[in-house]
Amino acid sequence: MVQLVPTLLRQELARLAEEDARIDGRGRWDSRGFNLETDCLYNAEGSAKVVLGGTVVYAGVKFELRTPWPDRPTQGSLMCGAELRPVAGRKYEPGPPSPQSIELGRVVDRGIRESGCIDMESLCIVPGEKVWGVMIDIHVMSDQGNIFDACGLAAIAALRTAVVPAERFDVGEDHVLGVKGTPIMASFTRVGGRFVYDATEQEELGGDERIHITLGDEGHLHSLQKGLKGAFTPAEFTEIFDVAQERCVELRKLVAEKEGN
Amino acid sequence: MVQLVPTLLRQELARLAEEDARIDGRGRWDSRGFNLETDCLYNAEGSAKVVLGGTVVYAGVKFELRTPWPDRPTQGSLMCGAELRPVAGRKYEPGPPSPQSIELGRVVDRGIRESGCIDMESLCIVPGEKVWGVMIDIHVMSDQGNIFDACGLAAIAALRTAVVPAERFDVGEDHVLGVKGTPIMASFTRVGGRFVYDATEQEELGGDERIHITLGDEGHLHSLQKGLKGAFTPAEFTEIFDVAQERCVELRKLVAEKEGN
Amino acid sequence: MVQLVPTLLRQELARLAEEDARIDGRGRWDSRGFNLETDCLYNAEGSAKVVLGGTVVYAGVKFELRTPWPDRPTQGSLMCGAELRPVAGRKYEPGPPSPQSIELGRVVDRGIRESGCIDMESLCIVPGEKVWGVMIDIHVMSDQGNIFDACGLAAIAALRTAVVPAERFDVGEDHVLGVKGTPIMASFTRVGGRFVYDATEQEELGGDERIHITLGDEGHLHSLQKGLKGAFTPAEFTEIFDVAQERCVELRKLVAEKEGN
Amino acid sequence: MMGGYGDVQLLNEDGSRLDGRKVDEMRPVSIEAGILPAADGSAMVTQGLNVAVAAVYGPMEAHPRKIQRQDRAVIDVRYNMAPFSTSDRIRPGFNRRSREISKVTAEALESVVLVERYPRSKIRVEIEILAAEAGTRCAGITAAAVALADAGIPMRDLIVGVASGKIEDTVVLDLDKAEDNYGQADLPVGILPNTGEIAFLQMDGDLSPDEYNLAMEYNFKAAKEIHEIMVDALQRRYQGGEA
Amino acid sequence: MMGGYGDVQLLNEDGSRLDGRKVDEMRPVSIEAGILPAADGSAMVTQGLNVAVAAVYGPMEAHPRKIQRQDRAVIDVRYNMAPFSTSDRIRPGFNRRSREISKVTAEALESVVLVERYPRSKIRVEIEILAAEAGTRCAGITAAAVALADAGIPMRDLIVGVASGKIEDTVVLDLDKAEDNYGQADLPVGILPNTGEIAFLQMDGDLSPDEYNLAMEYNFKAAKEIHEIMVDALQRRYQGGEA
Amino acid sequence: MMGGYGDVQLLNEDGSRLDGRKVDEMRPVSIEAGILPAADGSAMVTQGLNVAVAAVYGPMEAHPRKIQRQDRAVIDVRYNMAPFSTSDRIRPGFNRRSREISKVTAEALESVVLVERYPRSKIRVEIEILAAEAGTRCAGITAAAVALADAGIPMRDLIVGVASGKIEDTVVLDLDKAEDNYGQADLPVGILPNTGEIAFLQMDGDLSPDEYNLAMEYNFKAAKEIHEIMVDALQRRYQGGEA
Repeated sequence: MVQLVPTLLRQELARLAEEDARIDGRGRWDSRGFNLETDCLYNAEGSAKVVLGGTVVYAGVKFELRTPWPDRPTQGSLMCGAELRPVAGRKYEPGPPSPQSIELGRVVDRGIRESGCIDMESLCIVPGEKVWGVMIDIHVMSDQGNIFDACGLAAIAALRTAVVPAERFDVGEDHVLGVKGTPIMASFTRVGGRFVYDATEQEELGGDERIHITLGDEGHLHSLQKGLKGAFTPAEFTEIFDVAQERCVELRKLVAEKEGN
Repeated sequence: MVQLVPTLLRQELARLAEEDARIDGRGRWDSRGFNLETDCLYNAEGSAKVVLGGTVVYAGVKFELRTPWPDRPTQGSLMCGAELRPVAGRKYEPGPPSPQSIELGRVVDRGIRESGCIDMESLCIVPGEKVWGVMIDIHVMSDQGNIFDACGLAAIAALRTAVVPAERFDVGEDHVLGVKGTPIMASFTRVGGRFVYDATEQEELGGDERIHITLGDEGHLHSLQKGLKGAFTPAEFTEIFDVAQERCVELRKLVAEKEGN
Repeated sequence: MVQLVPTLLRQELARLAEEDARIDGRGRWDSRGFNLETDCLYNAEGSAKVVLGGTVVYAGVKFELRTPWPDRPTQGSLMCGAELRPVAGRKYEPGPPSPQSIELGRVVDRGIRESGCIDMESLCIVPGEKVWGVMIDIHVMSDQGNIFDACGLAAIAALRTAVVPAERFDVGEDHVLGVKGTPIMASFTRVGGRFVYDATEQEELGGDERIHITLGDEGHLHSLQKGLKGAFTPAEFTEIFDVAQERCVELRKLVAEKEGN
Repeated sequence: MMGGYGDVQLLNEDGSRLDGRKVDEMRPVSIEAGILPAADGSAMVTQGLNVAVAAVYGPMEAHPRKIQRQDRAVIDVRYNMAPFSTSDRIRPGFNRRSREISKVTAEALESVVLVERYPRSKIRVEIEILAAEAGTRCAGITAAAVALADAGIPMRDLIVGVASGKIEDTVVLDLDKAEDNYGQADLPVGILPNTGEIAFLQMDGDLSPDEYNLAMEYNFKAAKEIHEIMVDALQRRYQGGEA
Repeated sequence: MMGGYGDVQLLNEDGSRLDGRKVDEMRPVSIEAGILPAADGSAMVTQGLNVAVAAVYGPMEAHPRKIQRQDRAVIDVRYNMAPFSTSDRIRPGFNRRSREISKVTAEALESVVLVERYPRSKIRVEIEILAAEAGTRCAGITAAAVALADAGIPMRDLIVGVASGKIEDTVVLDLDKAEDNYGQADLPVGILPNTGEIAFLQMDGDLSPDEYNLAMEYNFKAAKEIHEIMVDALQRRYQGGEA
Repeated sequence: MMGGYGDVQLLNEDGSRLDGRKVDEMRPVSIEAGILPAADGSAMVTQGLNVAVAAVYGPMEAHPRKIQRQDRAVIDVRYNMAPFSTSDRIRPGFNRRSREISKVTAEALESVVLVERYPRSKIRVEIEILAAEAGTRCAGITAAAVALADAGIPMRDLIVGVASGKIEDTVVLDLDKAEDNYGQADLPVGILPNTGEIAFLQMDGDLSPDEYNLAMEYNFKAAKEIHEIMVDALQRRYQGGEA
């Protein structure tokens, strides 16, 4: 289990960086292309599949009736979790949720929650008695790099196409879940000393820290997270922040297309 | 912890099989003799001890009051679990329930449950409010082979001798739990290439797959399970199925004797 | 992880014992001096910090409203737990509560509970509906020997200075928790063949069994516990019991001082 | 005389089933191999509304060492239902049912994989159920067999997961969700299509010996059909064709 | 002036106890050694309505290696109450009480077993309570000692589990269930019958120093009686006689 | 237009905050190094009503071996809130929040510690929150940095935990409990005071790009102040002076 340092890989990535090149020929701010499919899981009330290079993730939305918290009698709840199970890759092991999977789920959760795209009041059925709990479960099936952005996209796409199963629960007619925005995550990894967008598995293996930025419809920040060993300068952040703005606008359009509007 | 292949044992078992013999001198379809004792545990509402060669197991029945499931307001519940704790043998380790113990409990549970011998409606006290939950716990104390049949026998014998402790729970008078049948399990292990009934620990160690058959009073199948590495032919199944019918009739009589009827 | 026997340490401790001496120069029945501070944690309703040589522990008291047990409708409850987390020393490892931490918490709990210093009836707010649950949590921050006595002292001092937060829970006015006695623990460790009071980490490492004695205001025993490998004679117990009586009286005064009465 | 919850009708007057299938007709099956780039082998099986995905990793070093076998590979199977795979959400993590299925599925796969070729090693088989409508353990076994073949793991035969059961005292092939909920028996098996052996066997409910024989006959018939679809999926995969 | 729940009477007017025992009389004890064929040593202790079974395995290699001790064997004790051993069913698995009892029981047994003879090894002691009516930790210690002897593990003495307590301000030997529930104190100890030392000690409740001394006197008296029954059980076992 | 729960006023009419602080004023900070004798290094940070304690053990051998890195030390951080640290008691043990904070804190510390100097080893950092009133992860980072220095672990820079946020559409430094509960955004960062780099970054809520820049400006200003207090604490410690 001793991990050898991928010294040679790091050297090669540093060499490429000097030439402003990437190992798969992409430009520094290019993605591998997001392939988004929605409504693909029979028993989920909303679902999405994202393929991004060799990365494959699913997200499914389920609803449950709950009693609201006493201090928020008119608010429903939202919960987003990610599973990084052994199916996702050779390096993943069975066992209780790893710090990696907890971080993944919580970063996606914060981006969606903090954007305010779900009005918790709209999930109330009977104040103080009955509200909807909305649960987004993300399932990483194949990790070949940048699962954060794939999961973030799958989660919001599943949510935006979800139908509230009111009839099955005997509380009215089925209706579309109202989602007021489309928060999008953009992730940057330091590879060969400088940041790139949408790193592959190899770039992650030979790279350093990651920065995850979730932006709302107005370009405001809703979630930030730095992961892994490494430190960055404010100037570096400014640079990737501008790229994030562009990429998020594009992906927001992709989600809108799948909703058919 | 590396396990050496019991190659020599397998060779010896194969040789014996050619002569249609077994390592302890029994015939292919003979058991070691089931020793059944009931009403042997003070705090259990029904109890049984089975000794089968060097295998010793106990089963105890407990009752609890529960609220019925909303979709089955007039039905109680039955739960059967087995513990394969370190007391049972040198190879058993402490820790959360092993797959072996889960399989054991679930196979015994299905045989009893699916035979329909417990009428779940008879466990209702107040519809929608109060029903009995019946819990059979099986405790393997010494494993020297064929714990499945020992556990199956102990479980149904404990159940058939159980008294519902209604007085202690203030819901009427104590009464015998009505049990409408006596499902019996018969287990076969491939040893030396052919199946035998009631394998010893040595035969299990040098053998291959096991087939567990639970039969009801009418000779119907209520539970099947194949465990361990190996594959069998339909013809082989037919042969052991006929033996199972005979053995189950005998053991059903043994249980009836202990009930005193 | 193989532990070497501290043979040399044991030899040295045995030599010192022959001269009736201790490794840090103390007399056999002397403590290192208990330093007690109360009201030191902002969010705890009662709190204490004990420094004893290089041993540092905190205790905090919290209250919660609960439904009483059906068979004790007018009684609140008391719970005392100890955490021996990795912060406390190099030898402590992360993971579920160790047997050591469970024993520590339970021995402190029994001493307080069995002394009867908390009248459970006094914790009743509405019979059958609402009672106080009192929870003492002990946090060992630095273990350099005799954490039992440090924890016992911190727990009772935190309890005796606790204020019931009735206003925050909307059930009346804040008031001092009535505590009717001051149970004190005294622990003895066999070092170099004979028992000493308040052993250091080194003495524990090279010593044998421990005896924990908790005495109430009247000098009655409320809790005893022997831990670790070793056996003692009734005569040895008589000797340390007399010392325990003295030490407990002294520490009871120290607690009283911190209460300002 | 019905099992389950009583008066639920599961057969039409003409003897056909509620979804129009004949008693010995299985739900449509489609299979695709090689769908997960990170895995050494993978497959997706769609059977009616079920979606089962299997990924294979290995052979790799078995660790911790205490799980190693000196003379063969161990097969480590995890059967898992995704939280969104069922009508009511399932809490993530294993339960007793999934642990039992994982165990007997691993043992079935060990019966066909040439485990002797990889002493001291481990082959990981991950079965993920993305949509569950009765029959997922069988779809999972089929997916696992295709994924093992896709990973190039040598096997003495494929293994096909199929189930028959009993509804309204009638033996039928491949129970759907309603038939499973309100039916009288279920007999899921894993069949080796070339040798005709059985490497996986479970059953619960109530079957007379004759009903058992008929149910097993249906299973063998269906295994033959599914086997062809499995082989076809593997051929498309190796010819570089995509579904 | 009573402890526990108040006005429950535990002594008859003649000073005898509800079950007729005298204050210094213990419940009937019977012991059988060698009852579990799979174990290296075993014993069953019946004390009143309590049934405690102990199995011993080893000495064996201690693993994982981090539990090994260079100079001695470790004794790994699990005290466990079967789910059906009590009036209300207990959920299977360990709880804080059983973990604490397991720890101090292991330490008591380490005080009598010649652990120095087996460096780097482990001796497993499994204590299973099949019926519990107060006093199970003591019955378990007694059973463990007989099982260790049955396994041929060398010991410098046996160890006998006994308890005295206080009810209605009166010191009594060997509390039964009612006396334990409504009594004022319990003093379970593990006594080395030949050396007169104490290797196990717990106590809770309220005892004056004098009451403690009387309770301990009862304990030593009872330990002598139980010791004879232990020796008798081992003799029967080694003479091939069965109870 | 407010976030959180609506009509809670967090700014006074003169623009000051409820506790009288200016928008760019942090709560009083005091630091003491070397407070836990058992640890190789330790520190306590008091920031407003927060109390965070850090203990450092190591470098030591990393085990189990699978966590070892051939070329560097691993830093094993546990951020834990004591049960009595909050208004409502917290159940002991880790939760998802504390696991995430532990992970990103460890990664931040790995960015400053010269981990290459200790291949195959482990440095344990235990962060215990004894009193929590918003901002504990930052106080914990600051405490950890001082404790690492106190333990003599070589670092390329210290790291300072600071946070700014937004309340009533106003960017403010160092949110207290009420501001955190009813505010609109929080931006906790870990700043390297000498290089000006950022090794820890989280954020949630709503910040425009301009607000982000202002919040970060406040953070850098505060980091400078706290850095001086950290250095002072370490100097007092090494000069043998006690606070």
